[in-house]
Amino acid sequence: MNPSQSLAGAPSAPAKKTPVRSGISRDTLLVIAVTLAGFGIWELAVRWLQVPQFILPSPMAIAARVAQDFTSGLIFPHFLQTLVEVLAGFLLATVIGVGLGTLVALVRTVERVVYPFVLALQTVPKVAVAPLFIIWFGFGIEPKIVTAAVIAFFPILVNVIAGLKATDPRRLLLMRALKAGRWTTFCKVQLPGMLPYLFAGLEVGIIFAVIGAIVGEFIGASLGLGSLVIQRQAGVDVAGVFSVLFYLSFMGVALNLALRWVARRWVFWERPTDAVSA
Amino acid sequence: MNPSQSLAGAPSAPAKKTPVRSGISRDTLLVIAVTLAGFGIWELAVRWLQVPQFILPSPMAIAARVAQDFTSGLIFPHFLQTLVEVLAGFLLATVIGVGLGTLVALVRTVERVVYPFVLALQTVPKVAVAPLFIIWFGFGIEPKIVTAAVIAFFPILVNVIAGLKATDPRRLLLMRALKAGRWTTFCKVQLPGMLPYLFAGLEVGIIFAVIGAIVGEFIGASLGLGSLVIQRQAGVDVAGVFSVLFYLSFMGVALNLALRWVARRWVFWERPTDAVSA
Amino acid sequence: MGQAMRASPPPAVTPLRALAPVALELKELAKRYPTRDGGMVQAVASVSATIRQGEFIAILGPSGCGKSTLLMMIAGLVRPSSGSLTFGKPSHDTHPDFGIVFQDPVLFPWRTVQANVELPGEVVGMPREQRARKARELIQLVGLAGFEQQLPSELSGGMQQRVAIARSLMLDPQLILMDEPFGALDAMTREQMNLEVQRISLESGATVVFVTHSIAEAAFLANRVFVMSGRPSTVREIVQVDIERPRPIELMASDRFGVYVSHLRGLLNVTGDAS
Amino acid sequence: MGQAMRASPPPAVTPLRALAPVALELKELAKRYPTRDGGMVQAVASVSATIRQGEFIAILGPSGCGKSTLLMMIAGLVRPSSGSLTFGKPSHDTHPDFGIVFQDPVLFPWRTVQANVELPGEVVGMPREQRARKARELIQLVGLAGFEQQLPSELSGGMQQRVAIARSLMLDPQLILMDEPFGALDAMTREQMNLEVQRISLESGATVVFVTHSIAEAAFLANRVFVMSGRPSTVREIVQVDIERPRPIELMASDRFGVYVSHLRGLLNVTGDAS
Amino acid sequence: ADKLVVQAGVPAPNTNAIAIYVAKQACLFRDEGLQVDLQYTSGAPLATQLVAGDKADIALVSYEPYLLGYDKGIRGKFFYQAFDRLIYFIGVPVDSDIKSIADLKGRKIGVSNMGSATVIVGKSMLRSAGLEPVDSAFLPVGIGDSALAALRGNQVQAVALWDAAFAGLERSGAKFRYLYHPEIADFGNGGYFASDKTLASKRDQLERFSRALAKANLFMLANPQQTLEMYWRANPAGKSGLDAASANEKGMAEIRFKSPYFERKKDDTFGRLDEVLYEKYQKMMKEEGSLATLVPVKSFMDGSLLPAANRFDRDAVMQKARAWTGSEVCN
Ligand SMILES: Nc1ncnc2c1ncn2[C@@H]1O[C@H](COP(=O)(O)OP(=O)(O)OP(=O)(O)O)[C@@H](O)[C@H]1O
Ligand SMILES: Nc1ncnc2c1ncn2[C@@H]1O[C@H](COP(=O)(O)OP(=O)(O)OP(=O)(O)O)[C@@H](O)[C@H]1O
Ligand SMILES: Cc1ncc(C[n+]2csc(CCO)c2C)c(N)n1
Ligand SMILES: [Mg+2]
Ligand SMILES: [Mg+2]
Repeated sequence: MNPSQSLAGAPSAPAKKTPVRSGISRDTLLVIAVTLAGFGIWELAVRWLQVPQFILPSPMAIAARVAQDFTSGLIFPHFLQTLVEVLAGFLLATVIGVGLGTLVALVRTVERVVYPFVLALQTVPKVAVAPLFIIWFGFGIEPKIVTAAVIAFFPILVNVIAGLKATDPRRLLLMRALKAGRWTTFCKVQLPGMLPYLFAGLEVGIIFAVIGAIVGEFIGASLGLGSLVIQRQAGVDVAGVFSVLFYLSFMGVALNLALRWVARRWVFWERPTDAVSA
Repeated sequence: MNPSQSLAGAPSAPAKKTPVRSGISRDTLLVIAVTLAGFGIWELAVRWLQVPQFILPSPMAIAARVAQDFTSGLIFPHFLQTLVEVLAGFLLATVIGVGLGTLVALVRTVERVVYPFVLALQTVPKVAVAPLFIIWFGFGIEPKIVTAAVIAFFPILVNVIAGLKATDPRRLLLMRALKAGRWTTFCKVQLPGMLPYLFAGLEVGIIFAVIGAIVGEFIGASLGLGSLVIQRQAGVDVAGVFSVLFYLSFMGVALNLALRWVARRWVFWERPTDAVSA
Repeated sequence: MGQAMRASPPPAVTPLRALAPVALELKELAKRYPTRDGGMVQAVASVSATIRQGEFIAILGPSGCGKSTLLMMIAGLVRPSSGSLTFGKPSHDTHPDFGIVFQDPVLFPWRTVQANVELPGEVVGMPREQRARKARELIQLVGLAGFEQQLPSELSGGMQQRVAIARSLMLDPQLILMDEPFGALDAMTREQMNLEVQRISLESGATVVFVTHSIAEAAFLANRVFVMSGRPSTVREIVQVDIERPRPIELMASDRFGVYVSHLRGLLNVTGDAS
Repeated sequence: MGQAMRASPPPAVTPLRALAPVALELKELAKRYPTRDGGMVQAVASVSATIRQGEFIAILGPSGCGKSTLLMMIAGLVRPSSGSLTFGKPSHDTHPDFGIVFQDPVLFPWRTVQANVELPGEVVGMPREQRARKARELIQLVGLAGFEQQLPSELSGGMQQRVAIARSLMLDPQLILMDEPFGALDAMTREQMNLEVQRISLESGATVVFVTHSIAEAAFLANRVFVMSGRPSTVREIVQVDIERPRPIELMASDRFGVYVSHLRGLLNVTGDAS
Repeated sequence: ADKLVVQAGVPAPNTNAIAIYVAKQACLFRDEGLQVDLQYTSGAPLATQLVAGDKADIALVSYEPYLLGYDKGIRGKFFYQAFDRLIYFIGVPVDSDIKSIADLKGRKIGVSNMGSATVIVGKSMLRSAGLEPVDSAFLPVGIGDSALAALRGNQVQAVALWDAAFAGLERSGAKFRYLYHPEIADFGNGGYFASDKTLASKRDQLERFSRALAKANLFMLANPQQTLEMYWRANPAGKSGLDAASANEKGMAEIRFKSPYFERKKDDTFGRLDEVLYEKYQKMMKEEGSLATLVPVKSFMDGSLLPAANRFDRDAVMQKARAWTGSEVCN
């Protein structure tokens, strides 16, 4: 068998990214085009198939509500409330996730003893333990922050653990050779090394913090996008619900993009260089 | 300054894991001890502080319900139903997460065009769109599977993307040198290389699939642990709710452990060898 | 050649070059890398050369001068900033089949030694049996028999590099590119590997481009030695080694060989014998 | 010494060894690695040696024979399976300060060249200014001035290894362990680095254990050369190089030096001159 | 002012708590020397639990959680009935051929979920018409749009929900014919609840609270338009998405839908607790197998505050209500 023959038909090298500069405008255009096309099809489908508004409102109807919620100013206090809950919850989740994840990854006993409990707690639906949350954390913003944190911290934790375990052992050897303390080793080797994992976890975490805040508001709130969803749902105001969902998505995407921007700056060394991607 | 002096007080090398064999029994004992201690404190606290059973039942009361749910056989059909939903949802999430993640990571246009939509959809609270799922997917098991899948797929997606982007570029070079096709490169380099990330994502995903199935059942189901929670909550049967939560946690922990067992066998090459950990 | 020479230059005629068809033509190849601060590093300034089929080219030059970059451009793995590169059959604008050994082993940690060596065979769809046999032969060749089922992490540095060498020979390539393949090997193993590479290149008629830091190795193996200047690098001089191949290892002790080594050493500013 | 020798053995007296206090004592050190299939690989069989302060020890041996393992045991980074290891001052059972160069560069990809070299200084809390100055000096020493702000991924293989060498010298260690540090360097740079290491070891009085595959390099640098057998390895012979240090690079061309090289070459079964 | 915390059995502002909004904004609580905080919970069971555990003073909830929780230790009493009729009933599309409960034979009834009290009431209704009350007659379809979709897709031919849920469906344009329980449809199964401890220690405050509620009821009857304005102020989301005219129309419809109570019983005692129907109701629940032990009426209701709560100048309140412009509101 002649390998060159078998190779002849093989496709060429794996696709490589085009430089960022030339990419932005084309891709942005594409996003816009896809979005418009999607909404167009949706609009037409809703009209032609006469889908009732309560099953799926038309994009136009939703857009109108989105605009109205904006101009009437109604959305802002709700948006702000939820945003505060999300950010506080995310911060808490990050601190706990990184802290606990580090302990779990570095101390075997903690892993074996604590991790099963973390897991067990994780599967518990937060709405089911709402009474405890309310009793422990009151009726203010706290239980919402806690719900957000509890839901967001798990993906962060898991990624921190995975990232720390993937540390190149030779780098640890070097630190041992330098008689570096545990803490120094952690700061200088393991922490930077796990950043790619950590950011993957944070990216999920921030999105889950949004969901968590909403779930927290479902337990009972008079302010916040989640409470608005409930009120509008009760009124079968589906276009209204979609308008809130739009603002929620906006929040999630914006926070996620901000995070990815930070990630790109902090994990700069993982960007493929020209040498390999040319 | 004499570096040897500064080094003198530094703690010794980072902790290394003790061999697995000797670890199991001690740690298992510790887990049991911690569990018993925790439940003991809980039991005493509930008694001394006279926390009413309908707010926080005592561990004994919960244990009795857990046993009763088991011996009466009542729990099994619900458990099985939820398990099926979780597994099906998780499977779907894995397929979508890996498939879409691969596209996003390997095709820049997909990343720029599809990812924002994925993000936008992800922040939407499932409880808010679950009614739509019911409308779209019927009143059977399908909307629960979809809810589970939709919640579980995101951490998987994000980890797949992160894992693929962290591929060692020199390995890609090698495959280019071999004129390997995209698919071959993916299967032989990127897929195995991303496994540590993938499993971190799956570990989160399986837990979220449990949550998703429950959320799906909350909206309307006559069978399943989530529907049992709702029924018992309506009856202010708090010990009963905790009993269901126990079975839910059991399911989550068991599935997660199974997954980690698989991970250890599949990602064998990341286990630190004696050479570096001695 | 403004360089003062320490030994008389070698004769100027080359039977092989005149006869064989062109395998590879480099025309003013250059490479600039963008740096993080927005600047540019000129790694390779301008390299032109004609390489004929079956030729064994060694590349010598100071560390960081752009040897790996040049090799990667030939492999088509780094896009030249300017200049052109054409292969023997002009109708094909794709690269020919080639085997490559990078400066690092670049093994797959999840594959055993055997599976790592088999990889190229898998990629081109070689039948399982044939591939396994061939891989075992190559593993034997590089002196790793008995280690087939080990993982790369269980091997020493030199052993890993030998796995990479075995892998590069898996497809009997017509073009072999090697970047300091024997740098991590002890003298004896290195000698054996030199003889093997010489044998393979002659038997298969493959063209070989071989980066090395060992002056003696370059002179022993190559038809022509490209001596590169410091960065931004050009080929400062091409030294033709007009000794018939295969060359026996004893050749190294001969005066005839010593002339080439001294000449190269002079070009590279090497005083002693430590290489 | 059942080995046929090609050159006469060197004289047997060593002024340095007799005078200096013991730095390091190895007693029947051995290492077995567990393999994945439940078996064991005996990497190092039994090594005993006494190393005195200020001594320069070179280790030569076939690839995979256990040189890196031995070095790692000395560094305290691999636990011996049996045998013992004691350091000069018996009161300390911790390891002394040492600098180490691994077989791979093991750099931190998120740190610039400067920051990589500064790392040991950071770890021991050296003041910022002093650390930066020292790092710049060392970067200059290894010939990388101008590359301070590059990331490791922007360097060639040899340049990365030089960063690792600079880093190992950051703390003026009393014990320097080097695993094939110059394997990726060209002959000229290697010569320069050899002279630098010799200068540093003599000036600081540091003990050096130096793994290399270059017979000439070992003979040029070392007070004693440990020649190891194949796996499971023992020290087959210790060759003492009784030439006063510092040694000029021209020494390599001398007959006096050639005797040692030939002897070592014989021990290692090397025929030619390709190392 | 004395502070009272009221725990609503709903997760967000809604018409259930309209009397509280009115009593607050029309300064009726202030006039009684009270400062009332309204908090929301995911549902009536949670609100009941919290108040029985003295984590809040008063719960505004339906009766079922208390009854079902009694044998789990829930104690306390309802002291003011807030609903005027059974909030659970069955709706069929107006053009449906189902005209009576008996016509439900062989049909599927949608419920929000299988834990809902609507299942209990629905079964009882089936039984009353001689039909077999099997679980399989019910299908969980959620509320709102998914319930509508189930009806439209003919997965169910009827839905058993509660008043506010139907109000929501009607607001979206659906039209229903309603079928009520033949015996207990007049039982107002929801009210204000406090623990025995609170009833003893804050008796005076609860009395003033009840009086403010009674005044609020009268106020709502006298000025529905301002009632709607107050509701919207408490729940701005309640009117969004519509132009002013249609918002008003739909809002008034909802107020009316929610408050026939006040119209029918304007001459009666506000907050009257109905002991006779209560006995019937819990018997029904026991019959359907959801209630293990009957709860004696004395353990359930405490009507002793009502006489004092109804002692106030009705004309003055009517006048205040009619003159109310909303230019100044209490918080
Ligand atoms: N982690 C490990 N697990 C199992 N075997 C190992 C491991 N590390 C090394 N070995 C084995 O130990 C032996 C010695 O390895 P070592 O790295 O010490 O060799 P070396 O002399 O440094 O070789 P080289 O010159 O190629 O670097 C090798 O045969 C190798 O297969
Ligand atoms: N990705 C990169 N980004 C920026 N500069 C780079 C990159 N890769 C290489 N360089 C620069 O290009 C020059 C040549 O590098 P190359 O790896 O080709 O050298 P080399 O001759 O192979 O050296 P060595 O003998 O040390 O391996 C070096 O100065 C290096 O700094
Ligand atoms: C004061 C009060 N207002 C509304 C409801 C609404 N409701 C009636 S049944 C049900 C679902 C569970 O059965 C809900 C939310 C209530 N219970 N209590
Ligand atoms: Mg190179
Ligand atoms: Mg080694």
